[in-house]
Amino acid sequence: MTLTISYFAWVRERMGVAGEVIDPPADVTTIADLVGWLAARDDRGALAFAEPGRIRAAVGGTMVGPEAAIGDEIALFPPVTGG
Amino acid sequence: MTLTISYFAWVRERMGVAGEVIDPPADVTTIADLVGWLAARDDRGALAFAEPGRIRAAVGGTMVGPEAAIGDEIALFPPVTGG
Amino acid sequence: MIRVAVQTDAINVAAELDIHDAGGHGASAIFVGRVRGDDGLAELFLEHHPALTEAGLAELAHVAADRWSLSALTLVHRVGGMATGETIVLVLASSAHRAEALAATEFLIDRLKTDVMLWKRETFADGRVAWVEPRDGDHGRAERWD
Amino acid sequence: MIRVAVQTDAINVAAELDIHDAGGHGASAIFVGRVRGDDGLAELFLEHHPALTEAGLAELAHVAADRWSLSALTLVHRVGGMATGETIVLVLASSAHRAEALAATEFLIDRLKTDVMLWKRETFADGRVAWVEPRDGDHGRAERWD
Repeated sequence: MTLTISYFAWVRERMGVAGEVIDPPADVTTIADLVGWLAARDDRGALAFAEPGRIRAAVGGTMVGPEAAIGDEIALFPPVTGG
Repeated sequence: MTLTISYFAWVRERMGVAGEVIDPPADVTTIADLVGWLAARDDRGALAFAEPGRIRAAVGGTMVGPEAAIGDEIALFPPVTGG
Repeated sequence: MIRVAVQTDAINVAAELDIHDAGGHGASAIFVGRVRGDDGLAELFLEHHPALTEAGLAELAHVAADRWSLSALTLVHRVGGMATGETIVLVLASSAHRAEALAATEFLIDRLKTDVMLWKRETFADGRVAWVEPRDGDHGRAERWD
Repeated sequence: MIRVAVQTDAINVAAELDIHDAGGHGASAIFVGRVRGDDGLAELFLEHHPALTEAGLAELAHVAADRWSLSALTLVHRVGGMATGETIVLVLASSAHRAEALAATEFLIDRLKTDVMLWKRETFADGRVAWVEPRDGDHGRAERWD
């Protein structure tokens, strides 16, 4: 499955890119799987996703939890701090 | 004891004056006594103070309850409705 | 900085905001109360006490400043006659923290309605004139702060 | 009338008030959040999502409009770089009744901090740069509305 991922704030900085198109293995089915896979993939992933509990996600524009299924358009980011 | 009384809102309208200087009998010692005495004094007092429970008072600039002692400067008025 | 005013002139909310805002506070909560014209009201008249109304507002302002950590507080109440849509009251509270600014504003607008010598008289388009009666809910809201 | 904006331009509170105020609402509650400079902050940068930030604000606005009886609602959030003292966020809620306007404003400012895709990055006078961490209290305040 080909995914378009975008990164924000310090996740973006640590990944070194604002987004990428990836094709993870078939056993990556949830956000938690994806975060784990990215953390194991390379050094920048290890840095960005060292603490999976601090990562938030949106799939197709909707905020979801770590057990949510992945989708075509995913955003990964730290807890929000607006207002 | 000579008192300066001022009236506000519908109490003022029913009394027909914004204030007066009065000299009530010696047994008028509290706000409740004063309101009762004014209600018995004449027709306009009977109209203004027909419902003593709806009358509020200030003595010397401080809001007080009906059992408070009278003082030189008294204001009598309906419940407030600002804001 | 506490500013309290009782005035017959129209309240200029933007100008009051400018004066209040000089310090660049972290959070400002503002309340604007206006004359509602939804039941045929033609004019609202606010009667006040020449001295005690402003003193009552100033006392409330100081109670709020003691209770919450505020960097600025503005309390302006209009008196006299006013048309529908005009501003009756403006409360402006600023703080480094939003919860303090919001709570102080709510406290002030609630207590204004029960603790300050002000009386509203309504004149309707059909000529009827009536003094406004306090609403039951107002005392309940005001007592939450005791 | 609901108005939601995400903008890099400075927020003009007085102008927003004018737009919002056209109807002459009974009660308006307003919240203004500004950049605080009290610990050596030189610049605040707000990162946002090009589509989802505004969508998140619009969703919050509609939740508030469903929950309270509002005659108008304005929600403006600044993004990009801003200096101390500048306005980050403006919430304006109007209603015939003060309790509705105040509650909606408080709800919106609380939920803005936890539900909308916005990230604050601070640059200090000494050159240090840090992403802001959410404060524990923010989630508690946001959850009061669940």
